[in-house]
Amino acid sequence: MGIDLSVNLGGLVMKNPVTVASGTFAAGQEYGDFIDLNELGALTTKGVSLNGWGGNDAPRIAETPSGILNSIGLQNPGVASLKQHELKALEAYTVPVIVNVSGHSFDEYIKVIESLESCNRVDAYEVNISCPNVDEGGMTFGTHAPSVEKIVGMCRRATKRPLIVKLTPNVTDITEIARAAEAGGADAISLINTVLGMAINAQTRKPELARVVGGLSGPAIKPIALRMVWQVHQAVSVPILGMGGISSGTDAIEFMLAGATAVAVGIANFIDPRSTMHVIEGIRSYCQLNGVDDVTTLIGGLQC
Amino acid sequence: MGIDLSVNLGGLVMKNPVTVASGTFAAGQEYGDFIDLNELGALTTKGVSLNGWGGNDAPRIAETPSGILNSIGLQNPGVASLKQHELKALEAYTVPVIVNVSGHSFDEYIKVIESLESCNRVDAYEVNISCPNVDEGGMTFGTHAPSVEKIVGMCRRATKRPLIVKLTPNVTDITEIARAAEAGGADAISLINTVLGMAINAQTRKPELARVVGGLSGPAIKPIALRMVWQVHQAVSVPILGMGGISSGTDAIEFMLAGATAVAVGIANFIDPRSTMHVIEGIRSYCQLNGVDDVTTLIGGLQC
Amino acid sequence: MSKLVEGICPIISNEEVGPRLFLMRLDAPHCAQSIEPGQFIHVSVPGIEGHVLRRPFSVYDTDGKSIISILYQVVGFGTDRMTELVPGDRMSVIGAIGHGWIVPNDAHRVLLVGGGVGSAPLFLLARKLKEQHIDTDVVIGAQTLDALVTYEDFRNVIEHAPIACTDDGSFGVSGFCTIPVQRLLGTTSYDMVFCCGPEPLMHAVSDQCRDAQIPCQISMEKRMACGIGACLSCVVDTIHGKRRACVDGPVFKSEEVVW
Amino acid sequence: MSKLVEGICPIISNEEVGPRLFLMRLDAPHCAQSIEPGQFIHVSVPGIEGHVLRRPFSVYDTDGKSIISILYQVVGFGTDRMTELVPGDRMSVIGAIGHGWIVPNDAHRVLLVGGGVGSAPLFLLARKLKEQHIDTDVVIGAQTLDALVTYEDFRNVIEHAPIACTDDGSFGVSGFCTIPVQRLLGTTSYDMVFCCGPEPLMHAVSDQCRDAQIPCQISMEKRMACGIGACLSCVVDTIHGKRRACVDGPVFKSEEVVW
Ligand SMILES: Cc1cc2nc3c(=O)[nH]c(=O)nc-3n(C[C@H](O)[C@H](O)[C@H](O)COP(=O)(O)OP(=O)(O)OC[C@H]3O[C@@H](n4cnc5c(N)ncnc54)[C@H](O)[C@@H]3O)c2cc1C
Ligand SMILES: Cc1cc2nc3c(=O)[nH]c(=O)nc-3n(C[C@H](O)[C@H](O)[C@H](O)COP(=O)(O)OP(=O)(O)OC[C@H]3O[C@@H](n4cnc5c(N)ncnc54)[C@H](O)[C@@H]3O)c2cc1C
Ligand SMILES: Cc1cc2nc3c(=O)[nH]c(=O)nc-3n(C[C@H](O)[C@H](O)[C@H](O)COP(=O)(O)O)c2cc1C
Ligand SMILES: Cc1cc2nc3c(=O)[nH]c(=O)nc-3n(C[C@H](O)[C@H](O)[C@H](O)COP(=O)(O)O)c2cc1C
Ligand code: FES
Ligand code: FES
Repeated sequence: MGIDLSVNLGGLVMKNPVTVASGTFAAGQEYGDFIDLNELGALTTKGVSLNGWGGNDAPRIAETPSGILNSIGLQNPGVASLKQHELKALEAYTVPVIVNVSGHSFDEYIKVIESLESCNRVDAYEVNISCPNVDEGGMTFGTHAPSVEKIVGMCRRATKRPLIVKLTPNVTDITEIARAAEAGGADAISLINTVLGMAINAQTRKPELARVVGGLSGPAIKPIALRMVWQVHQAVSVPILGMGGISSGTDAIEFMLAGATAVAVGIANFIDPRSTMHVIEGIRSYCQLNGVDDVTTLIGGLQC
Repeated sequence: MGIDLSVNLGGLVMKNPVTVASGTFAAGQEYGDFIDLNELGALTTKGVSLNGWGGNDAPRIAETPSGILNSIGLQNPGVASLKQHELKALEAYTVPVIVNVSGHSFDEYIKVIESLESCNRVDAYEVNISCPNVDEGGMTFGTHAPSVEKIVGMCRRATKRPLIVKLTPNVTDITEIARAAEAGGADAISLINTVLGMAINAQTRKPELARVVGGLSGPAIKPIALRMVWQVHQAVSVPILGMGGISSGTDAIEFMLAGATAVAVGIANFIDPRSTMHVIEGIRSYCQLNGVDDVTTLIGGLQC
Repeated sequence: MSKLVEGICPIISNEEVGPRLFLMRLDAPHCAQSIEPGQFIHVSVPGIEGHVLRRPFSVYDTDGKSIISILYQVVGFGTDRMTELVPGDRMSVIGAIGHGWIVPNDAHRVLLVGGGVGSAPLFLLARKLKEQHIDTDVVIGAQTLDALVTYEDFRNVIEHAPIACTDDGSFGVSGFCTIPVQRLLGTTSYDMVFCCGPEPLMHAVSDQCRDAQIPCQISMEKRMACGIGACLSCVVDTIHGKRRACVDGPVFKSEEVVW
Repeated sequence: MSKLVEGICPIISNEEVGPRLFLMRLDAPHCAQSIEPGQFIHVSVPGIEGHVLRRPFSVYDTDGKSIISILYQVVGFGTDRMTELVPGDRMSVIGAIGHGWIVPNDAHRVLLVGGGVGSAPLFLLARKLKEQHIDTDVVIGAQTLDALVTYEDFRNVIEHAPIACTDDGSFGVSGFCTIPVQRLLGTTSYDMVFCCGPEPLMHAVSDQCRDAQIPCQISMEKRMACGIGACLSCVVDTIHGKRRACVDGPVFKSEEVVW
């Protein structure tokens, strides 16, 4: 039986539902020793800002029960460098590329997108609105629905390419934010980014991260991510890119049943650099065993 | 060296900083085979409402990575039954008792407290404002600062006993809610309640919980809890009762360094019914090894 | 129910006895000496630190002094890990927990129905019935012959040979336990039926017993957190409202259960 | 750095060699054949499923064909679990990773300084220096004599006896490695100092070398997630900006590090 694993994520056609979570996969080159990047449904690059950021001091990671905290701080060399090096290197591949976009101001997001519009190696944007927003006094863009609608609307006008908006889970009502993103013109919604957390070393009486707080990800947050995907699936009509603790085909199926059209593998890449391939194989064998010949029939198929 | 482990939680004097998380310990009797209840700093009872609730259908729990989801749904026999049976049974003990109070309306909370005012076996109230609020259209009381201030103010007027307000972590800004509770007259703030999550069985395509969503607790959420305790410690001046994944003395010390005056042991009781005693012993030996002769000197002692 | 005790118990043996079926013997005097048929233990499996809950298992057998055994099926992470444990490894065991089977004082003849590993909590009961000289029929079912691992044990303890059912017909009756049960209920007058197995089986046997007007007890398997009555995770809907499977059960009168 | 490979490697032996110090030998041909002194492997410790990260360890020794060994100290959950592994158990190993020590072409005499298990990545280097006939002094330190487990190995490989330091004075110099290092830097003209150990030691030796105007290389231990250059967890501040310890290091020129 030929199983159709392809999905359409808001205009981005993926031959299977699996991409990587931004920031866990750089721009792919490091994983080239372990997998064929062309086997991915799409490749999502590390967040890029206009002129680059240095990121936070080390230590930048801490291990927590079934998860990790990170405070990389969106270190990146800026969009010009991304185009010149990473996106250039990706010309040797056919995998669709999603570029994750960051900014500290409304304007910065737009400038990054504008700079990427000329580049053919960009197939879609994933706009990360979890950054602190200088325009609105440091509050994260993504926690305030009117800001979300505004920034998404501005990005929308800057590009015709598929526009994925990535939400932070650190909000009271994720559906309100998702609706704002949809209203602003998002083609798809990506969730979840990391959950704000903290770890302390009782012996040294210091935080484990130099930055004190950081973002929690990994299996620990999977229940939170699944819940938000399910809530958002009921609240909006655009497709969802689900992530948070996915490391197996079964995890991916759970996200699809909750309402995700595609999924991203994050810190599982650190544990096993071939994780993405295991997830794709796991989805395929689930479909085989369960007589699913079109993976899209699983989307939102939760029975409750 | 005599180590002073006693703390004062907003007027409630505890001989050590350790109580139990409401709902994980019933009213203590079940643990009497394993520990001496009088060794606890305080005993917190399962949430009680005015006339009792039946709770949700089974399955009510699901195991998740380093955590569990529960959807007990605040099953309880009502305040009259609590007074007649559980609080009566606790007369055989000297341990201070914190009664956890639930309600679906402003009025219900007050009626529960009023009913308990005559009972001498109540030493403090912990008001759980994570219930859906019928007065405000089903939205959880605890996610809306004005409602929080209002309900806390009403409880405040109903009692002179120490009033602990327990916050839900499912909010954008925990400090805003904590400040509202303080403004309403809370003597202490308790956090965190469970994080809203979900688990799915890919084989059956059904949610693992009959109620679909449930509350995540255990080690998985410890980083989130620590972060919120630390944020709230900086935002308010009332003491904090910290909880979320505590199972060892080291965990407890981390919460105290982040700003907690006392701590509660939750699902760790399920894993080891003697957990509370291990936590108390662990705190004591940390103090011994580190030359701490008064445990209160650790509160908020994080160096960052 | 006697006082609950937690003990750190050395494993005496841990053997594969059928497809994904293992028999583990533990040195657990605190349970062995007080156990009643139908009670269970709540164990903390070592080396599954990312899986935070204990696992409940019926006590299969005991020497009444220090050894208890459990018959377990590998169904998930914890039971899979249990198969790797070797003699000398230790597990924390809380028990024995719960209300077990209640044998009526005036019982003369009873029927035991066990589906799959559901026969585990019935074996100690069979022993007790033997001691009390109560005439006992046993129906046990499994998917295949090699999964029918309790057959010999029951045959050695009860007078009549157990009636076996296999889903694939590889031994005994071909099909579910309900087939011989229906026949037996029609031909024999039982004072009580004791049933444990998958919930659909227990439901079906309960209905058969109700129709035959024979009282029936069933043992409920509910997901458990504390296992000692404190958390209200394991509730069973009964005509008296919600009851905790761990301490109000696991055995319930079938006519009291609301399915 | 050659192509990275992940292999599932059987453990050959795993022995306690000192207080909380173990030597583990692994069958890892993919590393054994390409390893360069100072490189490390990134291992996934089996049975720590609630702890999600791999653990990095320097390669201590190799037969150049199939066997590599690591010398590890028990400091936390993962290393504690590693001590329980027995021959035949398997670990996933990624490696060999990173830029190791660079021996200048014209070097005649060099100094190796290893504090604690920091001497681990220096042993393969000592072997290489021996092959290249480069005169090598070694200073190694440990808290106590019984923790000075690499002493014999170094003595068997290098010409001069290693200079040992113990914090408690139970053997060799009493105190930190910096004491003999200071003396040696004053009396011998080295072409390079190679140092690995706790960060304060590396900082101190870097300063000593700077003052003595001798180039120094250090191996940075940073917490690592991916271990292959993708996540930017392991950054070291250098005069060229932030560099990744895993693939841009772990060995850095000490004068480039911003402490
Ligand atoms: C009172 C009682 C007695 C039992 N006696 C036996 C026995 O004698 N032999 C035997 O093989 N099994 C028995 N079970 C079922 C046994 O507890 C589960 O098979 C076991 O917990 C599965 O653990 P796991 O880690 O392999 O599975 P996982 O699927 O990883 O477990 C995840 C969670 O679900 C729970 N769970 C999974 N399956 C069941 C189930 N069927 N019933 C209750 N909880 C479950 C687990 O305890 C755990 O909390 C009994 C259950 C109960 C409640
Ligand atoms: C390049 C490199 C080479 C190393 N070589 C050796 C060696 O040869 N022998 C040896 O004994 N140790 C070595 N270490 C340190 C070793 O990685 C840690 O001791 C080990 O990871 C601790 O794991 P744990 O689970 O026992 O500790 P935990 O404290 O439970 O670990 C928690 C987390 O912190 C990380 N971590 C803890 N300590 C360190 C540390 N000192 N450096 C980096 N990460 C740490 C762990 O990897 C894990 O991610 C090396 C580290 C690096 C970066
Ligand atoms: C080290 C690290 C770096 C990350 N960097 C980014 C980033 O640059 N942009 C972004 O949108 N998300 C970033 N994230 C968040 C992930 O893309 C993802 O949303 C999150 O890790 C949850 O998925 P996981 O649990 O599978 O890791 C980062 C996460 C980690 C762990
Ligand atoms: C089974 C269960 C029942 C609970 N019932 C209540 C309750 O009645 N009232 C309340 O305020 N919190 C209740 N909680 C939340 C806990 O008190 C605590 O806030 C949470 O579990 C986090 O702590 P932990 O991670 O240590 O379990 C319950 C939690 C669990 C797991
Ligand atoms: S498992 Fe906790 S009450 Fe039954
Ligand atoms: S550990 Fe990921 S970049 Fe070094």
